[in-house]
Amino acid sequence: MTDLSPQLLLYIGTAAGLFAIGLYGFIVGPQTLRRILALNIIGAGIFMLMVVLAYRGLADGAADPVLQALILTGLVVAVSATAFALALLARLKQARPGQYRPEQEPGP
Amino acid sequence: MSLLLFDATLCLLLLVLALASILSRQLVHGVILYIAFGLMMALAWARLATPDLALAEAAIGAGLTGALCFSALARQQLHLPVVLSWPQRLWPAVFVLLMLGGVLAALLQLPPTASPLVDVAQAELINSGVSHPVTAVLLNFRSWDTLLELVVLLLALLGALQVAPAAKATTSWPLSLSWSRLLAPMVILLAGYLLWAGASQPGGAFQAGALLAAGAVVLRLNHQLNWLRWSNFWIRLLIVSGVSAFVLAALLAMLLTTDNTDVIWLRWPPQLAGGFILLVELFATLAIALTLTLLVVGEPAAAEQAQQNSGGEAHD
Amino acid sequence: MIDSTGQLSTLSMVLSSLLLMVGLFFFIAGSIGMLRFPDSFSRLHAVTKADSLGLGSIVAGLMFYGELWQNLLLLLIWLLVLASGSVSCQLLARFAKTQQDKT
Amino acid sequence: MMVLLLVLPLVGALLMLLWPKIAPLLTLLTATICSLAALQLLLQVSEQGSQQILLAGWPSGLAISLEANSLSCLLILLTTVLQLLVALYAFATYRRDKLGTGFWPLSSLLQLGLTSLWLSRDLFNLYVCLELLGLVAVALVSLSGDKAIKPALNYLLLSLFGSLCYLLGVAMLYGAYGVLDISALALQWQTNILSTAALLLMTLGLMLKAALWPLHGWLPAAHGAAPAPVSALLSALVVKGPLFILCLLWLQLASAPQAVAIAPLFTGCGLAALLLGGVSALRTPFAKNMVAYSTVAQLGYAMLALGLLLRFNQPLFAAALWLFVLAHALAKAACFLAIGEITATLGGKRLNTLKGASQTMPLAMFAFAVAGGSLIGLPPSGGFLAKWALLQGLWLQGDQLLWLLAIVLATLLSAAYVFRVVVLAFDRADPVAPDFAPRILPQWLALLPALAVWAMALYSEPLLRLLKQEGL
Repeated sequence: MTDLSPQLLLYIGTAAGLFAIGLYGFIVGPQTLRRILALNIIGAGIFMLMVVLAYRGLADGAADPVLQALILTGLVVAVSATAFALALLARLKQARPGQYRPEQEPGP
Repeated sequence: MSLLLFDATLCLLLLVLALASILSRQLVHGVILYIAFGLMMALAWARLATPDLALAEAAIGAGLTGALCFSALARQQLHLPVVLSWPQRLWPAVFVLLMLGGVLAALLQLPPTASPLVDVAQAELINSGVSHPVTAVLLNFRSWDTLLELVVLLLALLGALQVAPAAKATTSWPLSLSWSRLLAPMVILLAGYLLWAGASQPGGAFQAGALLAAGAVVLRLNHQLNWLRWSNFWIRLLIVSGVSAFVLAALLAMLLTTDNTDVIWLRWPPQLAGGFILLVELFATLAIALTLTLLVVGEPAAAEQAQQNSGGEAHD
Repeated sequence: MIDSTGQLSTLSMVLSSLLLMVGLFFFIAGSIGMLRFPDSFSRLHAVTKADSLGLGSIVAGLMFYGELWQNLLLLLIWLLVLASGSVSCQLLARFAKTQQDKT
Repeated sequence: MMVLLLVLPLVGALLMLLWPKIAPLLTLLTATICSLAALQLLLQVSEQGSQQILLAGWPSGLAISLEANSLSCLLILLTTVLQLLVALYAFATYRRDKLGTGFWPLSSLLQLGLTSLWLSRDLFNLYVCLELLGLVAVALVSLSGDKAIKPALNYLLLSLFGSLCYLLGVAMLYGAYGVLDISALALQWQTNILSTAALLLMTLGLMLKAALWPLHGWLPAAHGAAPAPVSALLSALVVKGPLFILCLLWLQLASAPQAVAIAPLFTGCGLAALLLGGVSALRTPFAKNMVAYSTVAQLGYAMLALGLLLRFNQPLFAAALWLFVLAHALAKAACFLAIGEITATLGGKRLNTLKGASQTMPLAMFAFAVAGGSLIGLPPSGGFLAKWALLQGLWLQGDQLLWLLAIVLATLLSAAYVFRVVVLAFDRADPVAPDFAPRILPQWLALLPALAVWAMALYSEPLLRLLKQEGL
């Protein structure tokens, strides 16, 4: 029911698969570091989808430059957010090594 | 069609690596599998013939993110792997499958034609000052996005420096010391080439910055660049120069367009566009390199300062 | 190597595919070595040696297809991988040694 | 004029990073100039109609388009005025509260993120603004040391996940229509599975970032742990950014059938936010958490107004929506500054440290009571204006008895948690002694926005006219 080439379909399927795996990891991941990795996997899945979108209908294989620029911007934004999250995690681990009852009452 | 087999194996490998990284028992295995996943992603970008992204993903995605994860892992106490009971995993799995179904149903409706913007961008490429379309879009057509993104990077550094604990002291071996010294000139040469090539071929500020950062991180882990810290005014000036060069260039461009056209923000004068973009990219590269380095290695602890002035002699 | 019609002569075709196969063999040997060997030192040894050699023969095999400066770039890549492989192998070995002394 | 509003906070923040000594004064200076510029822009736009500029002058599809209609200018004016007020409060108390020096550049960058968000009409540019806003908010929350690290990290992770969902929606829309500008997209919008799925994904991401009812888990801990001026900025402004984009999407992009289909979700979530948020505000023992829960509850009003607007397409609901946003921003800033000042002076985080506060700190308590009046919706306040527009709209729609009952119940709940504090404050049997002599200036600064909310009744006619025809 779709007229995309089988190769693009394969990559679209992988992108959706990566999004799903990242989503599962983000929801379930027990350790915070694993949830940060899951976020990166979701990002990778979305960027792969955008690359595949950049490819449709171009015979000479030159991808859509606008999309490549968007992906580059998204990549740098994702890396800076991950770096900040890991810095926060490092501070959290250093601040309280063991488990501690959060002083505020947790949300409903 | 012969490449379909290669694509299939690559995609399968990506999915398996991602799944293994999420489901692995030990956290260490998760991180290592994630770094392998990052490298495979770089290969996937290369396979999809987007060299800009392959460079950026390899340097930033796999390299620096991997280094960050390992430094975070080093602080993590290796406690028992938490085992989740079956119902705890069932509901998220059902939700994820629903989302996946919805997204796939939507994606299959994508039209095969490319977006009209491609021809518009191609048409405007002549007076954009650079011949490589991606750099033209990044630094001319949608330069406001790039400026905000540089601010996001600066912001991540501000947040990380304000929060991060003191960096752990790293031991440096004479071999790694000499290797980092050998690597440094090559990295600088490559980064310069990448920056210069950005105007005509794949390359540009982000990839060059990431490469420089990788070299600086290796040097820093061997106690080499201890002057590279946020409290040093010149380093702060260089980091801030990435964004401020962009803004100053834009303001200068506004002054220069005093002829007939009305004054528009971020419009480079057509004939000088190439020069402006190169200037902005130069400062952006330096700023990105320093920012990423400080993000990965953080501030050198005071103890390291004493050891630094006695030269990085070997620790037995 | 490349004759006028851009087609590889049969001899170079055979040679390059042979080299590629040898490279592949070394990679597989390295990975099997890493999985099977008992302690970390021998695993390190297997991985570094086999992979560097494998990459070398693959680079040699690919040289039939590229022009001169592409081949030089390939050679540079191989040298870099050799150097970084051995340095990281030595670092890992040192680390494994200190771990061993500690326990 | 638009460019000045964008460039000034950015240049100010960069200068502050280089010379931290001048940061407080520079923040005050840039906030004042920006407020005047925003006022001038608002007057200009209300006369000549909305201004639109295409950045870097490229053809419409390629370039990012910034548009300043009267609503955006009003929100920018609100942002700059609140930024000025909070900067003054921080200037008066940063030595006592040992506020991190990072506060000043971060608050200017927050103003940059918000201004660029209100102006931008380009989907991917909105994504970068959202990310900028999320990172600034988390950096500001983590200013108050170790106790704020865990909520800040949780907030950051959920915020990142929200913007990734939003990005996936944008990618799908670009794939389908090949254009990123909202107005151009609205022209060629078809209702099929792809556009609906993209809209739902973006709504999920934006509801997560705007802490709308089912996905609000991170807000109470984050806003409770942040320092007082930061939580005032966060609750009043940052939470409204994603809500603005949500309205942009559903009012300009979505087609009629899609809008009517989603309306019950928004109205349901709005009501649930009002009721459950109110109940949580009643239960929590911590002062700042109570005010944060009231944010979640008050956002329910905005979502209720959006849902009704999508369903009945009555301009009064649009006016009610944006009046709620304005009134809540001012009232919440006053509440957080007042509560922050009281808890800092009386030295306690729990609500029972407020015992006898009306005696020890009368001015701050007066500010909280006045702002609480607007939260409840007592007649002459801004909150009342919004609720009145909502009720009037409902009345015009005919037999909507169920909604009137629900709104009355929600008003009672908000009255309950405001009076919970007021009752404690007037319990003068054994008042909690302040740790040090309460200072007058911060209390006056907390009172200013509360008085502004009540003054909204004076200029309500032009405000209603402006917001009614706006309808985005």
